Amino acid sequence: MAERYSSFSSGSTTWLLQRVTAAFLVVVLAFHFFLLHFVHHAYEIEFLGSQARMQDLGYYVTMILFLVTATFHGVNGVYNALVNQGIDGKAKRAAQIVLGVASILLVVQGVRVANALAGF
Amino acid sequence: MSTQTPETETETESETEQPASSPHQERRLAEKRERAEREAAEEAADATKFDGETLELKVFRYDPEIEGKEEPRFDSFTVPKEQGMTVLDALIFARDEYDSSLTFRHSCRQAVCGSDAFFVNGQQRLGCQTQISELDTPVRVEPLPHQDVVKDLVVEMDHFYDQMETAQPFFDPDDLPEGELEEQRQSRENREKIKLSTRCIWCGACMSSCNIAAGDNKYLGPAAINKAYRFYMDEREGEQKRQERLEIIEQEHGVWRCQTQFSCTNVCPKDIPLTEHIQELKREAVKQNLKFW
Amino acid sequence: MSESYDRGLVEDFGRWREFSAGMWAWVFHKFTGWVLIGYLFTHISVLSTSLQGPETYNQTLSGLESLALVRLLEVGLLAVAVFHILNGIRLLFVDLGVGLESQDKSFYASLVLTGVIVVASVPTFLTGAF
Amino acid sequence: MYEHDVIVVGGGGAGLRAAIAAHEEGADVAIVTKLHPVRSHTGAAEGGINAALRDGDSWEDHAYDTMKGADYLSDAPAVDTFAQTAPEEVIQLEHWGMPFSREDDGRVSQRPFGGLSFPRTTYAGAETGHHMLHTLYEQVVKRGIEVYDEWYVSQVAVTDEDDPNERDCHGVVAWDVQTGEIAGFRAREGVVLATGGLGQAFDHTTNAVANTGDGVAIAYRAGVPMEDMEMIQFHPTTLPSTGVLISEGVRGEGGILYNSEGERFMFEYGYATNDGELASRDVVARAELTEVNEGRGVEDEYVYLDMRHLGEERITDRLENILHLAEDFEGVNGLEEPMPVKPGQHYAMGGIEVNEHGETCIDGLYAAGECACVSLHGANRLGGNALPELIVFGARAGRHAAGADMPEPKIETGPYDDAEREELGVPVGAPDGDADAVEPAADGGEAVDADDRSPDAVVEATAEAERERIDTLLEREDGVNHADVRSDLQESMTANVNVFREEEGLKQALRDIQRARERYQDVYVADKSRTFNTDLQHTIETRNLLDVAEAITMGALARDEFRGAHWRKEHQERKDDEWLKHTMVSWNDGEPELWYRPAILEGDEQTYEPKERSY
Ligand SMILES: Cc1cc2nc3c(=O)[nH]c(=O)nc-3n(C[C@H](O)[C@H](O)[C@H](O)COP(=O)(O)OP(=O)(O)OC[C@H]3O[C@@H](n4cnc5c(N)ncnc54)[C@H](O)[C@@H]3O)c2cc1C
Ligand code: HEM
Ligand code: SF4
Ligand code: F3S
Ligand code: FES
Repeated sequence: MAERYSSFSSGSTTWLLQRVTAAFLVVVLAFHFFLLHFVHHAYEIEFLGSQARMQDLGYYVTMILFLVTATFHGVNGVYNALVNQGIDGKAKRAAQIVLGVASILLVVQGVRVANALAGF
Repeated sequence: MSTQTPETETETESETEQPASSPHQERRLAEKRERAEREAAEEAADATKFDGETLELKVFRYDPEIEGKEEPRFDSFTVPKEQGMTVLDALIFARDEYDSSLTFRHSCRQAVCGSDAFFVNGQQRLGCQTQISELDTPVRVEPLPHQDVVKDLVVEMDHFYDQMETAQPFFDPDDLPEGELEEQRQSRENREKIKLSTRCIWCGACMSSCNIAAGDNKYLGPAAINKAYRFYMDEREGEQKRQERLEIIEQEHGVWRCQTQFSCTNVCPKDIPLTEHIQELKREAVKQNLKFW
Repeated sequence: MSESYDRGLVEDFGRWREFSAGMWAWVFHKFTGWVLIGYLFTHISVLSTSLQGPETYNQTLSGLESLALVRLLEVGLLAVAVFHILNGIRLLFVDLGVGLESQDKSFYASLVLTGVIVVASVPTFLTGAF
Repeated sequence: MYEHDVIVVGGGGAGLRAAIAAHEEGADVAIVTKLHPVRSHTGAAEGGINAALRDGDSWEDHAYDTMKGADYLSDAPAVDTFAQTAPEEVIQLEHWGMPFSREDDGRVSQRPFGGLSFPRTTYAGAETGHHMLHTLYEQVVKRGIEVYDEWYVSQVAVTDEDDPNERDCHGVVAWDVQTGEIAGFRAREGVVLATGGLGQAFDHTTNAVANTGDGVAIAYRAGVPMEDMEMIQFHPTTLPSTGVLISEGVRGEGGILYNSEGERFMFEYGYATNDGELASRDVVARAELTEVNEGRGVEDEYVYLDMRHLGEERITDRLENILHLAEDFEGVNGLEEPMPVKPGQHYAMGGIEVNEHGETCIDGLYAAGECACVSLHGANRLGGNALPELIVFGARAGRHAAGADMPEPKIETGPYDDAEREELGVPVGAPDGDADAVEPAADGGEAVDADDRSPDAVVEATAEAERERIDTLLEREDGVNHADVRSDLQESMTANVNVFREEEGLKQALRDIQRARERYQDVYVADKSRTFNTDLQHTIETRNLLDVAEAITMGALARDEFRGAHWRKEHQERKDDEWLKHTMVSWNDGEPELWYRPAILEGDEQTYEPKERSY
């Protein structure tokens, strides 16, 4: 007999967030690429330029959001992929912890970089 | 399908009056002639068993009990090619003529019992619904992937049945009309909406084709989700059961596992738009959950 | 699923060859997603040089940019990102239940469009690289 | 040994309904079936379910149509019970969620069907049986009824009394196809056989490969008579190359039959000047074959069924499945071309003799569905009358088997002393009259040790005999392949016991069957595996087909008249004085005996006067 899944854990929130962040990322990622490769060429990037952009509050906020959403989206995506492969029990718990810690580190470090550039 | 006699002019005017001249008729006549010729030829040349066109059938063999078959292998059978021959016909021929131990499930021969889903030339198909003429030769027939093989083409279906039952595949209305002979009302639109989902014949082709179901044993799978859809969308369904069912399909190994690979939809012999139904339930789950906030 | 023995041919070969559009889309999307999240980690660590001051930052960046390999990798990154974006949009539509019948066509369209965009951007990306 | 109150053999419409009914009576029920329930052939039914549901219709009219269609060979108590109960059973299905086609006001749709005086055929697209089967199975799942699927039942465990009327049934013996385990199933209250059709006795049939008449043959060898076996329905519209059925719904919706001259022959040649294509099935099937025999058939084989004029919208709405069938199995686009059709074996009106509670003459043994003969369909079944039979009599059998109180039955069962008997003068039964010689083990009813008659011992002894029989079969190293015997049998049946029957042909068929029986004694099973041995299963099924085919032919030879589906070249009229009686065949431990039981035309509410049957 199949087990009846009793412990109710909804996946709808993360599923929805994955889509919402994706929709947001479409815009920001395109913008990001366009700005740093076509408007400014990557090989011309200098600290001063980066600093100038980052000091704009709107840009700063966008980049932080970009960082957070991309981290969530990417890490949640990886987690989903693992669950799709059927990981379970301990392995699943481990994946949650490792991915969780990694994303916190990533976001913290990212914010520090942004702050450094913006000079906060 | 292969022989379309270009006959457009005569057809338009004499469609109903003269069915005798339809392309089908001509095709059958041609077939019959061909068959007669082939039979005559067969008798003439006894030495080679089949004179007409033949095809090679490569069939997966395995039997845990029989020496020499414990190791999976492929056997080749030469089968005379006949018009309108299906993969199932070819298998039956091979079994009855060469090796009566060749084992596969089949029953209805008309795509309703769902017994004979095989992996034919790399795709999940019903043997009885697949014309040999549409396939490249040699035709390779294997048991459904991602399921334990019991013997030859027979796979273990219990897991599939379990998943179907997990979706609570039964009707549970809140209340029924008074009076013994009163039916519940259902609009035509609503019946139309659930129509395709009610066609499932439990063949398991979809489940076997899904990479996610292959990796995640707990994934309900497209057929079970479609079953849930069939009841969830039925306007006669009771509110209580509808909620319960939603909870079943939206738990971790429910609809969210679907990565919209569409292979289930591609292989379903009953043309059920499985991916669409799964997606609709995902949205439904999100909507319902947003409501609770 | 617990396989009681090795089903060799059935499980390994003959399968990827038969993958349908939707399955390939899934494979590619997965792959590009993993590359992107990998890149995000790398990217942040490269940018972290800014914490050591402007000079290190500038040096690292221009140092990297002067390598032809990095330039090529950037083109690859663009390809990966563009595909992930386009197919991501396709998936968003699928999630909304729009255009399910042409899901295979939209996958091919994403592939072609990715190709076109990448080829068109090669000059910009490789300026001064060689 | 497994043990339950009620054992239902078969998971088709009749079996599932019986199991639900028994469960509702509070019994511990198990279904034992050789196919998973959803694979049963009930799923192939297309057209619909008859029930008098609407104003302007009445159960009396339904009963009358049924009796007329049956050419007055039905038993009135069965017909009345049937027509009275069908409406509530159909509504019950709706309450269980069956997705019927609907009218604008949301009520279930009904359509006209052959031989009906009112459009009372309730349907769900052209897949009515599929939906009915799944709806019933869903209710079985809901109730948690135990299902032993892919268990092949090969014997009933019956006590060894001389008189079949005194035998008791204590269970069945079945064998797990997947593992080869042979086990007894003890039934504390009753065994219900619901094993479906026997179309595999013929080679052009709408029936599934699994429809091998197992239940009929098993009950027969245990001592229950087979009733009206010669009454085989040939469906007028099957696809020539496969036998796949094109539903009567096509004609119900207005489909038209043409011959090769483009003539609408049902009218032009006067086969049925009132109802035309919608005449009863036997009438249409004979008309088609007459056209073919007189040279107006297409390609000397078939005629055309045309539905193009109905328009794409109506076709896809109500007959969509037909488009798929014609396309997949005949390569014809029903929207653009007429479909080729010819008659094919479709349904067995006869079967295990039972009364209106589904009881056979053996205590504790019941039968329902196509394998049973309550004598509802008589000499010809009306389209859309089988599915309601499954639920009406399935439920009654299940209920009675579970011990429900039901009134005294009006239909009698079992052989009786002063019954009229007949000798055919052609050898039948076990070759040389020696039942023991017929293959390795006994034929039910014979196997039990006389000392210990406790139910458990009866079941265990029968299981042991079955184990021996199967061992013997598997030990043989060479011999005859059952497939050869089966195909010879099928060919002979189709050649000689088809729509048109002649005395010489029928005798030939009996000789062929004797020969087949002799060959069957040397049958062997090449596959020695205990795992999923379909070779073994088919071998045993072939034995069942032999018994069933023989009884069909015996009845056909005896009945020298033309009634319903049974046409005799030498006897072109219905002989009511002589033949308002059922043919019964008893196995008689290897020496089949033919006898008769009068048909009952007197019901509680109405008496049926045989009238000329014209459409
Ligand atoms: C193509 C087609 C179309 C039809 N259309 C209509 C229609 O439109 N309207 C209508 O009223 N009737 C129709 N009929 C007739 C009707 O469908 C059948 O008479 C009816 O479905 C038989 O149901 P059943 O439950 O008796 O048997 P089935 O559904 O055949 O079930 C038999 C069951 O018994 C089991 N079984 C058999 N032998 C054994 C064994 N030895 N051991 C264990 N289990 C066993 C099988 O596994 C199966 O589960 C149609 C029939 C056919 C063939
Ligand atoms: C730019 C717009 C983007 C869009 C439209 C987008 C869209 C999507 C969508 C819809 C999914 C879910 C697929 C599914 O569950 O079926 C997904 C998965 C994923 N995305 Fe994105 N994404 C975008 C950007 C990114 C970025 C910037 C990253 C990296 C940080 C990323 C990493 C991932 C990963 C790792 C997955 C999981 C892949 C897998 O299934 O293994 N994506 N993306
Ligand atoms: S959904 Fe389609 S493929 Fe899947 S089990 Fe049902 S019929 Fe088969
Ligand atoms: S193949 Fe699998 S991933 Fe979804 S669309 Fe079908 S269930
Ligand atoms: S044999 Fe029934 S679906 Fe193919």
